[in-house]
Amino acid sequence: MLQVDVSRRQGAFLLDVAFATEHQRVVLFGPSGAGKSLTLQCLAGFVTPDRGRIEVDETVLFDSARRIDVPPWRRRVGVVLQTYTLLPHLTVGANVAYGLAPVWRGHERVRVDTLLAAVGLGGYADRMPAQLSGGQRQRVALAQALASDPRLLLLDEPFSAVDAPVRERLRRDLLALLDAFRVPLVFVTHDFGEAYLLGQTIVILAAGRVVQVGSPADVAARPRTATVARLVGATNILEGRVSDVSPEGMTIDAGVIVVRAPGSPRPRGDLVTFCIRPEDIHLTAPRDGATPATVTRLLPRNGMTTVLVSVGGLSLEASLAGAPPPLGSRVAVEVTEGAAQVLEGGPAEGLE
Amino acid sequence: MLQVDVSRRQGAFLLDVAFATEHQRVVLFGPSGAGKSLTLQCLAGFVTPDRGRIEVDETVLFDSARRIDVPPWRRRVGVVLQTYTLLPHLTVGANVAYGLAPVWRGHERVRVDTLLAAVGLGGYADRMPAQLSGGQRQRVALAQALASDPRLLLLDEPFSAVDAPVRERLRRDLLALLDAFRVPLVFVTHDFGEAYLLGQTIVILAAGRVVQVGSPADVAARPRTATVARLVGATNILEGRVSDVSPEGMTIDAGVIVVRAPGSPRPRGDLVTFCIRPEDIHLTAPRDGATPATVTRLLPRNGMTTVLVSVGGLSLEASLAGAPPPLGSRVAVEVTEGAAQVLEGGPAEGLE
Amino acid sequence: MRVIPRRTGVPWPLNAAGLLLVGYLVTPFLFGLVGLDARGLVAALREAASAGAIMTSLETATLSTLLVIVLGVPLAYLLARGEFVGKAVLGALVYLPLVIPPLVGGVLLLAMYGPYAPVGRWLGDRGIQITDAWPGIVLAQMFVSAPYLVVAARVAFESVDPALEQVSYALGKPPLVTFFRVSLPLAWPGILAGVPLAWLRALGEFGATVMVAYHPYTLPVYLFVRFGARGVGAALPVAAILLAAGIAVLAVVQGVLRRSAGRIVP
Amino acid sequence: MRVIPRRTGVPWPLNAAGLLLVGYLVTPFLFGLVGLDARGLVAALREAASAGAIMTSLETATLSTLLVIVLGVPLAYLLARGEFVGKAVLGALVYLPLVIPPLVGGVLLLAMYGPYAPVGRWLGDRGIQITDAWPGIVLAQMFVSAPYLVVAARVAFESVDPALEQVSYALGKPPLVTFFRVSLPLAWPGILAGVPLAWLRALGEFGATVMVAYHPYTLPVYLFVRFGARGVGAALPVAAILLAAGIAVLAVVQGVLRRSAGRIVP
Repeated sequence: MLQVDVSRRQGAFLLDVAFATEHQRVVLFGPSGAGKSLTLQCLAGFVTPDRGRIEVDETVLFDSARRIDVPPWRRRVGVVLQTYTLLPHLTVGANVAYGLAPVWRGHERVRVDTLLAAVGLGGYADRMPAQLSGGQRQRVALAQALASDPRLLLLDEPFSAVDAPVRERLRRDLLALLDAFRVPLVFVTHDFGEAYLLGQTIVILAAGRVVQVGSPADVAARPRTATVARLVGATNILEGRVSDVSPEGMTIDAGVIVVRAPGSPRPRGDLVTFCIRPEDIHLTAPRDGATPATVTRLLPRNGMTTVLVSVGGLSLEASLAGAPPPLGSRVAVEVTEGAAQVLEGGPAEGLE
Repeated sequence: MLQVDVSRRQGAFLLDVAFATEHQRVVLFGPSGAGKSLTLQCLAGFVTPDRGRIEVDETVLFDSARRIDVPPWRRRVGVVLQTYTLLPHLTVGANVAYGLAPVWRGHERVRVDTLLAAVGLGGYADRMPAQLSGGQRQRVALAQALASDPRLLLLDEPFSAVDAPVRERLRRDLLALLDAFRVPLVFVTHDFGEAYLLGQTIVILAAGRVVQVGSPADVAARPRTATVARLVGATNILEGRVSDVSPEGMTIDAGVIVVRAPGSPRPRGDLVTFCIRPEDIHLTAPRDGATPATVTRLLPRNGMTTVLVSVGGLSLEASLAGAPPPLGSRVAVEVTEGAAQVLEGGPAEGLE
Repeated sequence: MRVIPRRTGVPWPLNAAGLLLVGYLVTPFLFGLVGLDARGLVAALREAASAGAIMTSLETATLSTLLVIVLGVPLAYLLARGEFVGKAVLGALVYLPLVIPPLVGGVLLLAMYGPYAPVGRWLGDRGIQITDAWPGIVLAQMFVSAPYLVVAARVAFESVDPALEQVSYALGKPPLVTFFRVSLPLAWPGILAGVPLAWLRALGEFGATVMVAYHPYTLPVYLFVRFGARGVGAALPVAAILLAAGIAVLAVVQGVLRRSAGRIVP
Repeated sequence: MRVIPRRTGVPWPLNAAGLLLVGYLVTPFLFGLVGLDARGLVAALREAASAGAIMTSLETATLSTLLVIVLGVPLAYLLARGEFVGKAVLGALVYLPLVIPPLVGGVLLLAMYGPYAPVGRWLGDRGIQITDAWPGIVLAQMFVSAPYLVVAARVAFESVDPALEQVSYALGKPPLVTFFRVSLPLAWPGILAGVPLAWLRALGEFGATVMVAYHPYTLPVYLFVRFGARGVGAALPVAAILLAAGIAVLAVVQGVLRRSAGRIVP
């Protein structure tokens, strides 16, 4: 159980983040400059919030009202950062032993070996950190953090300096490690794939504030604002007027295209912003009654193609698994029934 | 037309890279430390190879045999790097004007405005670089590079410091810009998605050497080594013995699983390493004759799930679009006919 | 001064030891201030010898600083960006005047430029007097102050991202153009921070000057002479001038560094 | 020394100006070397006064350096990591002895510790003599050499990644433990590089010492006395000792810096 409510002014930047969750794996996700790392630093006690409250599993770590501020060396949190933070003057084994909780006194060697084996570096105790690859260093850093028997593991983009194939393996091994050591996790990332994989709860931050909290599938399918929609890959963001409202949802007329959206109805005639995921835009052979479009650009991906089409003056993005239509060809656009998602705020929000 | 053949010893690192291509967009792709940036620096003339030859469109930029080494300021190459390199003491307009080719003398203002408009920053000439976001700075850097009328554009991970949604837009705008200015590109990246999108030719480097050259679809479907297979996402890398050879390909027996691979036959009884993409592993209900497996882990992605299954002692990775089977359930594994790709070298190559 | 111990992570035993040293370094200034009387200061400044020493010091220190800038900035760039055999040795040679006492510098300069030394005699035969004249003062001041400027400028050039120079090359600008349009403007705030330090070192130079050019009096030599003849009380007013110059330069340098830091950080 | 002009991007006019300055700084050393004769050097070192000055200098410089380390390292850590109101002022105060001529430092120390000054008289009444005794020498040497150690140690502490200290806190180690097990070991090579510099500055200290403690002779004072009485030729052997110490320290420091750089870079 994690309850966070912190605010802090840092120069011109204002952090004001509040969320609570029962889940064991929480991901703080958002663009750079959103305040993710600062929130994590508040949790670790490296930064003191101006005001607020932090509670982990019934233990209050910070409460400005009750003047509680547990210093970082008594919070029992494990921290792994993006920059490699192993102590460069100690061996791998000594690094892990450095953080060992007092209960292991007398059994240091055994515990260190257990922890190193758990992160897949059984025989590495006598190496120096400089002799390890980036991925190996982060594994040792995980073992070091676990050595202190933390009540909470705080990871700040720990894998982002590591190459992609290694990063993928580190993520999976982290999940296994959390299961084995039964320690809750707060993980900071700007990579939605990573957030989706690791989070049970995703807390989306932007400009110092929480913009959405939910499960991975939930925030991917139902982004609340255009900022979130862009972050989770719902890249078609359009404006239209509500032309019809029914119990099942509403119909939105975006001029060249008419779509149906579920839930939270707005009054007829309202101008609304909505998004559609590229997977929900289908391209078929042109025919009467369907919305005609022209293929303007093909963007190949590994196993998929993103097709940009022009519909009237509008540019839409469709994601296709099979062979794409040729560049410049005429196609018809169809949208998956109910795939449009109405957003709060305008379509330009979060654009630079 | 680009011909590169350079080698250089840099401390313990040996760069020895050779490739030639007729394509206009070349991507140098590989893990960090592969020598991508060093190759680019050789092309730009910032680093002098110990030996070799560089030719761009009939112009020799470097030839150790003929003692030709055109200095960087006469190579007419445009360079954009990952770190923001706009001149911080000049306005955006002055930055673009700084690199303007002599032919534009007398028309500086018009040309600068044209270039800034081309990168979507029409009204920004009087801003200072520090006032721009990361994405905007790289747009200006592109305009600055194009201002010198380069014969070749050299981009070294220009978008990797930028947030994902902005990065995606920058990539697309780059493609449009290349079409408009008709300038060839050499692009360095460690992101296979980016390489796939931007490259007509992908040159894959590892440990200072070229390990594979081909079109994006080609290297994704037919990786030559285990290193490449991991980089392009063909993550199931197995060993087996050739049990049958026919004109259409060969049959490989990996113990718990038997697959068929096309082309380059090896003699019967040979021990070979091969890879299978996760999309080519299909999970069905268990039935007689099919290979039985157990679901050991579900790794959700946005719209997909990666399912890890255990077959005998082997762990395989399948990528599924629909609802995944429950954790721990028994399934049958099928491999797409001919999807196995035989690799050179052993399965552990490139692992850290 | 409110020390917030926990957040800073500086434990109190360390604070105590550190503040003890600060106390030792600062209290002499307070006692000097107490010992100084305003009328004595004005009277001392009115003396013709004081005015002459002040003028001599200002002129020679400014001239030697200008010479050091013109020659030292290129040397700093060479040390920051050059790649050549013996660069480490060259860099160490520049530090030499910093690691020897100024007195030793004075002896060495006399061994070269003194009236009976090879170069000094050759110049003297041609009517150019070095010792006990302003050329000697300037030579002594340059010898001790040049390393300050070179070190500051070298750091300033080294903190310019080499990628900016590379991009300038790629844009068709050869090294000399790139130096004047990219490297020098970007390093300028850091070089500027070194200029007052070099000037101050030249202004305060005593050990080498007292050997090479006892006359005409510079301020430090004059201070020494007054102290020898009339004691601490008479020396304090002259010391106050040099102290004021030191504090002014320190304030300027800290200000420049802060402003330039503000400019560099986006 | 082979200068490769194009790759370095240092154009020849800059090289020429820079090498001119190096030439100016280095030639006096060559002339000093030529002027020195080996027999004179041995004879000078054999004199009892020389041996006494050498011993006095070695003892006092070593003592003052030890005191400066014990107090200066904590101060440097406070300046590197502390967050408190007035930190910039505190940092500037530490620089003060660097920006005033040592002569002025001597006047200030006399104004505080002199036989007729408040603190000096109070101590003298209790039988503790500061001026013209080794406590005065040590006080003068500490005053001028402390900033060197503090600046070097501050830079060394600042170059320790604060994230390492944060991770140590998170692992349950309070600030004092973290200081001794993380910050100090990692900053140690940089601090070590500052120690010989501070020692050398103490060894070569003249301006403040000549005022506070003319006796017993330290090497620089002895050099000055010999020069005054017997000219450049007699001063050269003593200068050579100080010069040799300077060159040795410079070589050690450059070596330490290079080794520590090698340790930090993976």
